[in-house]
Amino acid sequence: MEERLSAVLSPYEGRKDALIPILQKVQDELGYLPDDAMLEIAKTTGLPESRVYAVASFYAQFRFTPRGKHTIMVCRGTACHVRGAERILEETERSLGIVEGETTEDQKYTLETVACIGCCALAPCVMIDEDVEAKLTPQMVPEILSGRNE
Amino acid sequence: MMNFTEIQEQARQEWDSLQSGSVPVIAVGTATCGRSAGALGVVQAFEEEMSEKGVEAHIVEVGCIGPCYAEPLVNITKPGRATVAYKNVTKKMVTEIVDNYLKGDDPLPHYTLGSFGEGTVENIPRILDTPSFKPQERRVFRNCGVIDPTNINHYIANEGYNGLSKALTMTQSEVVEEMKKSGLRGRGGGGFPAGRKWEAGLNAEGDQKYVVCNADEGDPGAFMDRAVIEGDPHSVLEGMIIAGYAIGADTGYIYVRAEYPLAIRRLERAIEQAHEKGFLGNNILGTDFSFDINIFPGAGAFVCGESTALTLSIEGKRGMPRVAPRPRTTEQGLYDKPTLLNNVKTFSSAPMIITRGAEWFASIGTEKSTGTAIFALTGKVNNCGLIEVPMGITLREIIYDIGGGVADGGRFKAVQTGGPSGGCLPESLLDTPIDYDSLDEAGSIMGSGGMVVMDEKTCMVDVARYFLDFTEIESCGQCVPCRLGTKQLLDILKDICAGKGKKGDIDLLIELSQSVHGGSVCGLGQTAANPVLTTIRYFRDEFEAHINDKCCPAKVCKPLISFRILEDKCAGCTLCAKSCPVNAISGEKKEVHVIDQGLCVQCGVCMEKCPKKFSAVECLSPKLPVAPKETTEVVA
Amino acid sequence: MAGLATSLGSGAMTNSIAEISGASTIFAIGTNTTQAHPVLALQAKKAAREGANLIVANPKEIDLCRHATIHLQHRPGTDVALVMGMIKVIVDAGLADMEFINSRCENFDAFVDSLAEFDLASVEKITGVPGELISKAAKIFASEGPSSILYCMGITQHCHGTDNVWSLSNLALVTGNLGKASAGVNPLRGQNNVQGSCDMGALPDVYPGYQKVAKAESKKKFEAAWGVSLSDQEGLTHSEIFDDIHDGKITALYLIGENPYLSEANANHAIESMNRLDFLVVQDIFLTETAELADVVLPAASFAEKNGTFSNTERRIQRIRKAVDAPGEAKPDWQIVAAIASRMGAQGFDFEDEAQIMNEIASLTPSYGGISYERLEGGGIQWPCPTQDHPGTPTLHVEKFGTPSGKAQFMPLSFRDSAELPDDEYPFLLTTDRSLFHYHTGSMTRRVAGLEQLDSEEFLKINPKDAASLGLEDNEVVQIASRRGQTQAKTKVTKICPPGLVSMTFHFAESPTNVLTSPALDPVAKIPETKVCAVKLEKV
Amino acid sequence: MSKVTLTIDGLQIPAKEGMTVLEAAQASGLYIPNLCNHPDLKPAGLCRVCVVKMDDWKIAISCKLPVKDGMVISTEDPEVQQIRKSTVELLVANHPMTCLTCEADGDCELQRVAHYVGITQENLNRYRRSVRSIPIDRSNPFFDFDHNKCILCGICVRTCDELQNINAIDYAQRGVDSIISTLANKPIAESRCESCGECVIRCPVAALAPKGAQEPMREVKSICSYCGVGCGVMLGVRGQKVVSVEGDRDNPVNKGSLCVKGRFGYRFINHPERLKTPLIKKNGTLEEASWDEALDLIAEKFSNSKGDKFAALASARITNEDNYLIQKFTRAVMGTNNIDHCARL
Repeated sequence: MEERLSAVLSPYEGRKDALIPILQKVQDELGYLPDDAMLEIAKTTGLPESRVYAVASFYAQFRFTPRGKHTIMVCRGTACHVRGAERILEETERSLGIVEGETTEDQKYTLETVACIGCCALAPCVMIDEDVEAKLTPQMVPEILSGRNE
Repeated sequence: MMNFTEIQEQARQEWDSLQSGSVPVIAVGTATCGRSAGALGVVQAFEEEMSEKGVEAHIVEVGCIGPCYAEPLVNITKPGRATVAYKNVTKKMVTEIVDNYLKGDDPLPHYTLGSFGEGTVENIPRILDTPSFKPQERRVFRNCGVIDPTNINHYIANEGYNGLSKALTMTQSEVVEEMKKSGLRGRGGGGFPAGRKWEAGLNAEGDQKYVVCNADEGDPGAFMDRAVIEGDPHSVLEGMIIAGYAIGADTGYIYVRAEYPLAIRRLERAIEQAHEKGFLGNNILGTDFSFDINIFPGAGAFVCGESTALTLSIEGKRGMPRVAPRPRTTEQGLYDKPTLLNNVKTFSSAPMIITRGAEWFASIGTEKSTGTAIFALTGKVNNCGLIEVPMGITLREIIYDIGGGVADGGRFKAVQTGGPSGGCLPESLLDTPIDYDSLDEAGSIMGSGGMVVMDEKTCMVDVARYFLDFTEIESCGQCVPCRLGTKQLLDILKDICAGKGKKGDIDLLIELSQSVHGGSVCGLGQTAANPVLTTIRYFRDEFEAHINDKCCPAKVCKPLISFRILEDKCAGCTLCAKSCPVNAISGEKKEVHVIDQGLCVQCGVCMEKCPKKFSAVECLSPKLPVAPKETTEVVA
Repeated sequence: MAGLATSLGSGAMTNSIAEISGASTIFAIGTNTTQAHPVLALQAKKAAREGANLIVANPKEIDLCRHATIHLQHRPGTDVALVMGMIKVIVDAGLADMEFINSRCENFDAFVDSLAEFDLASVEKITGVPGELISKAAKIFASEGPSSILYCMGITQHCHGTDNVWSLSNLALVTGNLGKASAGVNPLRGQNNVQGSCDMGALPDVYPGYQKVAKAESKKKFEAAWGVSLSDQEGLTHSEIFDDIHDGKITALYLIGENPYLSEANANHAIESMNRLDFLVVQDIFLTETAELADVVLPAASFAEKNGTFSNTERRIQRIRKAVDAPGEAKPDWQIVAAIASRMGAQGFDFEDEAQIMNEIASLTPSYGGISYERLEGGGIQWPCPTQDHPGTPTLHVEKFGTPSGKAQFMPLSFRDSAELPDDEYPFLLTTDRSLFHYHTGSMTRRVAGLEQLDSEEFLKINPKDAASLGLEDNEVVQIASRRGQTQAKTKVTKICPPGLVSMTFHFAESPTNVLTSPALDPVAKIPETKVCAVKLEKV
Repeated sequence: MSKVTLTIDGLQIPAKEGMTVLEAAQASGLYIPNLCNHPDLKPAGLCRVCVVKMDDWKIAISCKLPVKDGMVISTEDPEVQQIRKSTVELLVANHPMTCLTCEADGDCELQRVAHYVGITQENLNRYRRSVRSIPIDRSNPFFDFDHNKCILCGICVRTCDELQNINAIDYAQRGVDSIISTLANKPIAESRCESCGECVIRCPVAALAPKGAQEPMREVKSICSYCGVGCGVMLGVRGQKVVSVEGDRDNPVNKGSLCVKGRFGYRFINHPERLKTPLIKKNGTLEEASWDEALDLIAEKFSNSKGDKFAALASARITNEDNYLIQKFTRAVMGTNNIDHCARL
């Protein structure tokens, strides 16, 4: 991890202003933000370590635990809400046996919600990794999950 | 390097040869919404079909033209004919279209949305004559769905960078003056006159100034900015460059949501191309004006839509809005330097204002709200999608003409505008004209353009709870009224939805809403209670039903509803029992089934599964009594 | 002390603590300020935060570097080269304050001649600091004043500590940074009343107020005041005393509030010496390691149990007040001394209270002439305060220097190596520092459970590269040996120390660092070189 | 700075330009309730409790509102009252009701504003109460951090930043989950915290509270006995025991600031191992003796060692008066200048 990290961090010596792009790049590289990585970011940028965490924990994009192989993001946008997103979320939670914010024990799925993925016309929808599953009903949930059950 | 006239000439040639060449042009909308609907598969299908069948045509990926309900959308232009727009295209349809229209001459009218452009096609109506498009006026969306957003020449050929070229021949004050005269108001939602902001940016003192584009589109239910960036990224860049020239800035930032990867890629590409052509970088178009643009992917915080939070975020800090009294962003913004911050659509409007003049821009719309408004029309409406309409059009026209009315034959109940900061307006206000001031008066706001239609199956208490859930999560938490006020409002609304509402809750909601409005630091907090206040104002009876009668009239709030199988209608088909996720339904085949109210989680699957011909499951509110022994607490 | 006294006429901090935050440039050299003087460090950090240049010169990447504009990470013991190199840059660039030099200083020409050897290339070679960084720091110091110099034991505890100090007074003089607010040369005193002890003449060569014992005039004055005849022979310094004890020349030692068992450089020598004494009296508040060697131990009152005054690092005389009774039969130190004197039949020790003693001090010490307990009721007074109506002196040397001629002396210098440098046998350079949580030999702080919890044992700080080369991990016990002794401590692998440099505190009796340190003395100040010695390390 | 006059609730009060309305009010002895303000720190304007109405139309936060000549301020305008009341009620509804066992009881700013605003049980009962249940961070030996009592005023964060420049803590998370945190919310003892306690003394509630603190019966003004900076301290005394140390805000050196040793390193004073009687070495061991015995022995031995056979090492730890007498004794009684002290170490 150390090498991958220092490769990402090397252009950012003393760059206090670049904290958010740094966090994004480190998360891209490592999948999440381990404590040690945040410490290293603090050292590189010259920011206090508390500040690195303060900023990282403010933004929804950053995670502090490893994610599952697939990330399922249930959209909770308004259009999705009025078209039954809550039931999609419940059904997904039931199918996976976890609640929002958790990762399945086999590290296969992480379940999250997202403010809006901007596919309001196709509501309700769920984003699995990079793909959008549109116009869902609760019954379709097990099916879209099993599609990724490899 | 070529001068602008030469650049334009080259671009026109490329565009014209595409438009009036001998080969058909197939334009597929591959913006995010199109992709979600399968547009990339459609592109692939065309490629495969055509190579297999030896058909020649240009495939162009374009942005979103708006009617998301019709995605994937494919526009085919055969030489000398009008463009035919195909809706909801599937792979199977691709085969038919290739066979019948590209190889043959049957445009398959039943697959089409309509036609546009010069000429006509038999049996296909012109799109702009359809009720859904007639009231629309495409200005900000002028290029979306028409040009290839990854090709700068397409943009240039369609008046692109004309505004910049013209602006550079004007003085800075002349540019600002033109913007002021246009009457353009900030399209981010607040509606502050853009020209006045530019003027303040010009007048602010400082060697270093910035231009920042707010593309942190965070309202749930809004995706107009994404569509503009994905479909016409250069219009945003051009607007920013003009703004940079007008106020004397040399650096711009686009703060764009990281959840919009395609938009970011389009911007990156566009910036690169603008550099190549000399629209960005040093000595733009041979003048001594230099300007560059950086992309800043936002990391996911709704509050960063607030200008001071956004600039702090670019600086690598927590996006916590600065506390008033504070200097204006135009005086002290990014890195405490004078900063002009506008929304995507505001910047995108600037080039046309400069090119065509302020009078042209102000020729539509109302006196105080000129130009067009863009909405993401979604929810329980037939024609979901992005629309661009002249200011002053009524809500009714939008929902019933453009939107095609309430979906699934439902009854209109409310329309929500302005996202979490806005409000829900009832049927009685449907004739309210769309402009900043009228919406404000009605208790909602223009916002950045989300418009969500709700029908009688939408519970207004639940809607208020939904929005508070959103603002509570998105509150930055620095000030007490917003941090704890939104939570308290949410807790009360959750209780009401759960049947635990108390007498006096409505008064407390109103009282707290006023305090959160008056006491919060920033706009997010100050408007956070709008959805509560408007729902109480227009739908107070629903609140009272929840609190006093433990009844959810829309039958949405689970703790207040029960499902029951009607003995006289149940045929014992067992479908419901099989699909019940918690095995709460019992009954033998061909016998009446029964729902165990103690086990039921009110998911409603049984009702959906029950064949229409039986319609044996009904939903009731208030709840049926549960046998005391088997009581289970259900938490919404 | 002795260094600044020669060049400027006073060995104390020239300016005040409150002035630090007003400086435009702060040059902190040989001071780990945030650890050793945390509250004073607040001023430096505040200044840096508000835009002042903070130039930190330290072989280690100390905490203060986080706030610094420039960190000059020079090799230990190369301060003279670094500072003289900076001065040469300033003079060569025409940034010297010639008006100040001409009107207020002497010996500039000879001094300039001595700069010849300090060209940037040589200085870079000696110090290991890139020449351009030195040049940048020098130019900032000279052109963005007022510039204030802060230093501490990292400057003085060298065999050429006086040269180090002189290099700093040269730097301040050449840039005209003396005699004005927020400038100056400011030695930070390590202990609460070092300044006062010196002021009071607890030194072998001077009476209170730095009146030379060798001077007939002062001898006469004190003989008259005390009614006895006095010696005009200068006494022995701290280290010399231990040498004379070792040699049997001194047979009785009266040792008050000190723990040389742990604090003395080359501690084994001190311990051996004390064992040779005929009679050792130790007066302290705890039974320290040293007290255990004593023939008689006398119980003293702590600061909370007596009245009196302390003089802080900025020459401010402040009142301490009795809060509680001393435990058992413990007494304030002055009462014990007075009791011994009386028991020996001496006159002039029958004081009723501390205020009376202060009156005698004031009558004999010109710089304390205007001090009385009444006047100290407010916020304390900074000496010189010669008369009852004098307000005290926040900034020294405003009009003239305290030297005989009234002018400051430029001190020509040449670079000398430390007495003991690493070699093949002892390949690492050991330097000593302090922990924020402990004080000196820990006789007080190690008895505070909370401080002990925060910092309970010695760690040898070592660079990751060095640790790797020795196969050492973090938190492993290592044997540290010098030519004089050996001890053990756990490792703390950290980039704070550059490769080749290791560092320890001396707070912990379990790991007595000072058995390792070098007794090489500065010839003028007689301060041992605890900041540089050669050690070898071995994994245990 | 020029003088201005403003009106607060009908009272004309003088102020200096550059002051905030809150400062001006406080300088005139007027109380405007506030929680996140601290005179040593820049105003944050986050608690919103110091809300006022300016010139009859504008709601403003008095801690950030600069005074202007002729300004008219109301603290009792109905809108102001409502915002203030809701805000305080919200804080109380989210705060543990353990006042009597709380460290801050009687000296709690939240109690003070609640009392001023007039919170009634009846009003409070309308709210959904919700108190956090985060384990108390007891890792620091000198103070505890109870996030459940924290009102997120940020005074600790600003103290650690603006005054100490240490930044051991900061805001983390957001919204209702906001919490004052170290990196990854690790125990504070594992952070960069230097235990200076400056945040602890400024905490308006008892989210940060000294461990085992005892209210002193009386305070004695003195000077810290550690390093040479010479910080002014107030020694808190009960009976014959020092039970607390606080920075002396009137002292020109430290203006109230202290470091970890100065604030918390006082327990050696009443330590059981303190020497209580003279000890004389008999047969190789130190035994308790009377002062007479010890003084006689010393007088005898010292009388035989006069001149350069004698040396005294005074101390940089003791007072000027102590040092003066020791050098006087050495020179005048013992007849030698062999006197030095540990200045060089």
